[in-house]
Amino acid sequence: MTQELWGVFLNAALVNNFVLAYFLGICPFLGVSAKLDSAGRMGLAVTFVMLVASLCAFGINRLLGMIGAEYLSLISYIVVIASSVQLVEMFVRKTSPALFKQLGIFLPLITTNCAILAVALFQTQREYGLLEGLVFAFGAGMGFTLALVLMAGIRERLRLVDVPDVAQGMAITLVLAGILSLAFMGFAGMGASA
Amino acid sequence: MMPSSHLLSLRGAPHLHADSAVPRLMLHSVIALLPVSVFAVFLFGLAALATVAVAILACLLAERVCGPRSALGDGSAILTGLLLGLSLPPALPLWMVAFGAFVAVAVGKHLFGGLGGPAFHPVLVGRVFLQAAFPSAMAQAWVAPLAAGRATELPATSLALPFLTPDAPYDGISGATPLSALKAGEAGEPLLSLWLGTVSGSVGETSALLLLLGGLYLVYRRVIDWRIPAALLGSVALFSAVLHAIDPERFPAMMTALGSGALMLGAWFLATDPGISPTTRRGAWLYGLAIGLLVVVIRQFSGQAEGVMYALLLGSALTPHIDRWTRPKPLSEGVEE
Amino acid sequence: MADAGMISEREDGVERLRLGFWRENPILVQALGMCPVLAVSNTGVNALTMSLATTFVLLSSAIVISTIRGIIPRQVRLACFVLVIATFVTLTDMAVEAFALELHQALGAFLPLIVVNCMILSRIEIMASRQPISVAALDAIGMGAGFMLGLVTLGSLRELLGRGTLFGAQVMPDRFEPWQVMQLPGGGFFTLAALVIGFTLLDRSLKRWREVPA
Amino acid sequence: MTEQRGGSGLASVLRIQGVLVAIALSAGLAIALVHEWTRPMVMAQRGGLLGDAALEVMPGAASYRIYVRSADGGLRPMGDDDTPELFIGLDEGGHIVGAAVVGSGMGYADVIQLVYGVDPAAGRLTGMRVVASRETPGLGSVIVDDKDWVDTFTRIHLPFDGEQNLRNLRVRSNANHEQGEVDAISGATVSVVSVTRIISSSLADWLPILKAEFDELSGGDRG
Repeated sequence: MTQELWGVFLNAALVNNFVLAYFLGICPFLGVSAKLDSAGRMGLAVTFVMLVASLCAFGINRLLGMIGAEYLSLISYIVVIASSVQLVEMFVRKTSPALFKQLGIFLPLITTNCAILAVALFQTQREYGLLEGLVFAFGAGMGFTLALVLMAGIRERLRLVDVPDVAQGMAITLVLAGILSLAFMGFAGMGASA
Repeated sequence: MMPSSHLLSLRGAPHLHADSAVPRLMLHSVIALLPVSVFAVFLFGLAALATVAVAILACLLAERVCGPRSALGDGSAILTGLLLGLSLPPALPLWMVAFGAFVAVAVGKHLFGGLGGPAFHPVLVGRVFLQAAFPSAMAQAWVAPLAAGRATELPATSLALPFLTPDAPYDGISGATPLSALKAGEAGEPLLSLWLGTVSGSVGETSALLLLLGGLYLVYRRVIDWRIPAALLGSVALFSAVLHAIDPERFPAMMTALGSGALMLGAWFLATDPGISPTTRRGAWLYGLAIGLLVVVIRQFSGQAEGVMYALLLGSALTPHIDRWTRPKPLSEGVEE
Repeated sequence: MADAGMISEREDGVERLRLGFWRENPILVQALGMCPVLAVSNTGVNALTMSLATTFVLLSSAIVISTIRGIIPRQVRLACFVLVIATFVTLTDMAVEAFALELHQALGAFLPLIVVNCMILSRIEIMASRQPISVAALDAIGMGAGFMLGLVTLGSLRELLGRGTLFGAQVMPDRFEPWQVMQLPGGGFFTLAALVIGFTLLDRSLKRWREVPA
Repeated sequence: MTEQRGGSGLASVLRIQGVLVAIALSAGLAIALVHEWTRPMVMAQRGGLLGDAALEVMPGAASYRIYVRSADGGLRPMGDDDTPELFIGLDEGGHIVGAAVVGSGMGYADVIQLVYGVDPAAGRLTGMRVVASRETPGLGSVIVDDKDWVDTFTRIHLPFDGEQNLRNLRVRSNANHEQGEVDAISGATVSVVSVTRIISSSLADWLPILKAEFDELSGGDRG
C-alpha cells in the first residue's frame, strides 16, 4: 500500500509533472515564475488548494454517486472548489493575517487555475480513493512548485544575458520549459514497480 | 551581479574576467580530451572518427550561422562538437549527429544569449534532444568494441540519408552497453574492461581511466574546480555503496557504478562548465552532491539505463538556487556594481 | 491585452474578427488558454477537435451571457459565468463521447478542462458581459478562429514531424525517421516557442512591408 | 473575485440568490436532458468497442454474453446500468469457447483499459487488445500498434507454482512465454510493464471466479 502511494506521489510530482508533462497551470507559470519569491509561495498556495480540491472531489463523487447523477460532476467541482477556496481565504484572512499575506493573495488567482480542476478530474478518472487522492494532490502540488521554482531561478539568471529579442519573454520561457521537460524524462518509469 | 563574490573567492576558473580565458579553457579541455578521443578511434574505428568530425563541423557551421559576431575563434564551438561527438553512440546516423549539434549550438547556446549565457550546457541540450527525438536509434546504434574491419569501413547506419531511417539494421547488439545490460538483469562487464574502456558504449565514454586522467590534467591546469567532480563522484560512490550494501543482487557495486556510462565524461567535462556551475566553493560541493544523488536515483529507480545527462541538466537548473543559498553576504550593499 | 476592454460598441465586427485572429491572437500573442489544450495538441485531429470544442463553448457562452447580461448581479457575475461555461463544456463533452468515443478517449480529462480555459473567461468578462449579442458573438468567433489557427498549426506541425502524417494521412516519405520528441511534451513546448518566434517575425515583416509603400 | 460592496438589503440578496439558483437550475436541467439523450449512444459505443475487442481475443468466438460480478462474488448477466466486466465467448453452435476480461490500470500517461482473453482450462492467455490509452505516440503506443508484440499474448501461458497458485506475469527481454513472461520493448518499458501488471492483477481477481463458474456456465449453455 505504501509502495503504491509512493508511486502515485512520484508519478504526479516527477514522471507526469503537471506543468512539464501536461502543460497544466502554465498561465501562472508564464506570469509568476519570473520572480523566485513569489514562485515558491504561489507553489505552496497551489499545493494547498489542490488538497482542498481533492477532498471536495472525493466528497462530490460520493454524493453524486449516491443519487446517480455523475454527469453533474464537472459543474459541481467548479462550484464547490471555488467556494471552498473562498471560505479558506476568508478563514485565513481572519485567523492569520501573516499567512494571508504570504499565500492568501494568490488564492483568488488559483481558483480558476486548470491544474486545480485537473486534480479533481484525474483523481476521478483514475479511481483514486481518499488517501490516494490526497497523496496525488500533494504530489501534483509539489511537482508544480518544483517546476515553478526551477524555472524562476533560470529566468532570473536569463535577465542578465543577451537573449535574442524575438525570443524574449514567452518564447524563451517555453524553450526553457521544454528543456526541463526533457530533463524530467529521466524520471520516466519511476514509481511503477515492475 | 554579486558584488563581493570575486573578492572572496580564490577560484582559478575563468569567469570571463580576462579576454584570454575562454580560448585557454577550450584549449586545455581539448588537450584533456585527446587521449580518450584517440582511444575511441582505436576502439570503434572510422565510426568514432566520423561521429566526432561531423559533430565538430556541424557545430562550427551552426556557430557561423547563429553567431552574428565572429565567434569561431574562441574554440568553444569545437569543444562543444567534440564533447557532443564523444557522448553519442558510434553508429548513429551522421545526419542525426549534425542535427543534434545544430540544436546544441542554436538552441542550447545562442537562444540563451551565446557564450557565458546558457542556462544549460549546450552539449546536454543537443544530447537530450537526440535522445528524445530518435530514441530507437539512440538505443541501438552501438558498435561492438574492437570489431574487425573497423578501421576501413563505416557502419551502414552512419550513412543513412538525411531525415530518413537507415536501410540497414543497427549492427550493434541492441542494448549492449554495460549499463543497459545491468538494467535488464544480465551480468555486467568485468571491472577491468569497464575502467579500461574495452566495452560498448558512446564514442568517448567507455574509458573511465583516460577520462579521469584528462580531468586531473584540467585540475592541474586550474581550468576546472576540482570540488565539483570530487563531490559528484563522491556522492555517486557513497550512494551506490549504500544501495549495494542493502541489496547486492539488485544494485551494482560502487566501482562498477563509477566506471560505467557517461559518469566520468559528465563529471569532469560537462558539470564543471563555469557557465552552468555554482560560483562559490560551498555551492560547488552541494551541486556535485545533488547531481551524484540524481545519477544514482535515475539509474537505479527509473526506466532509464543511464541518468548522467538528465542529472546534469537538472543540476544546472539548481545552480541559480545553490548560488543564492551559498552566496556570501556582502559587507555592505553596492560596493561596486 | 489591456486595451481590449476599451473597444467601443461602435467598433465594427470585421475589426473584432481580425483582432482575435491575428493581432490579439489568444495563443500566439496573448498566451491565453493554452493549459487545457496544449497537452492534446500532438495531432492535427486532436487539435482541431479541441479548438472546435473550445470555440463552440466560447460562442454559446458568449451568446447566453450577453443575452442575460442585464439580470446578472455584479457581485456574483463570475460564478454565473463559470456556471454557464461549465454547462456548455459538459454538453460538449457528452456530445463528443456519444458521437466519437475514440476521440473522447484520446482527449481524456482535457475536454472537461476547457472549463478553466482562461481565454473563455476573459472574453466573457471583457466582451460578452458588456456588449450586445452581435458584437459578443463576432468577438467569440474571431477569438475562436485565432485559437484554432494557433492550435491546429501546432498540432499539424507536431504530427507532421513526430509521425510523418497530417490529419492521419501519410505525407512524409516512407522511410522518414519521425522526430519522436515532437509527440512528447517537450516537443510541444519547443514547437509552440518556434511558432511564437515565427509569428513575431512574420508580423514584423508584414508591418515593415506595409510601411514601405506608405 | 469578491465584490464586498454593492447593493445591500434583503431584496438585493434575494435577487442575487434567485438569479444564481435560476441559472444553476437551468444548467442542471440542460445537462440532465442531454445526458439522457446521449447516454444510450455512449453505452452502446462503449459496449461495442469492448465487445469487438473481446471477440478478437477469443479465438473461435462468434458471439458473446456479458457478465458482471454480483455482490456475492459470483457472476450475473449484465444489466442496463452496468459496464461490462466479463465476456463469455460462444461459437456458431452456441458452445462456450473462451472468456475475455476487461481490465484497467494506470499506464505511463493515463489509464489504460484493455481486454484480454483467457482459457482457464488450458491455463493460458488467448489474446489482448488495448481499448483505451493515452500512451506517448510512437513510444508507449506500441502496446496498441505493435502487432507482433500484441500477438504474443495468444501464446503466453499462465505461470503457476507447484501448488497451482497463480504467480505474476513478468516482463523480460528474450521472454519465455511458457513461463508467463512478456517481451520487453526498448523505449516502451513503462507501458509494457503497465499492461502486464494490469493483466496480472486482474487475473489474480478473476481466475478463481472463472475456474469456479466456468463449468457451471458451460452447463448453462441452453439458458
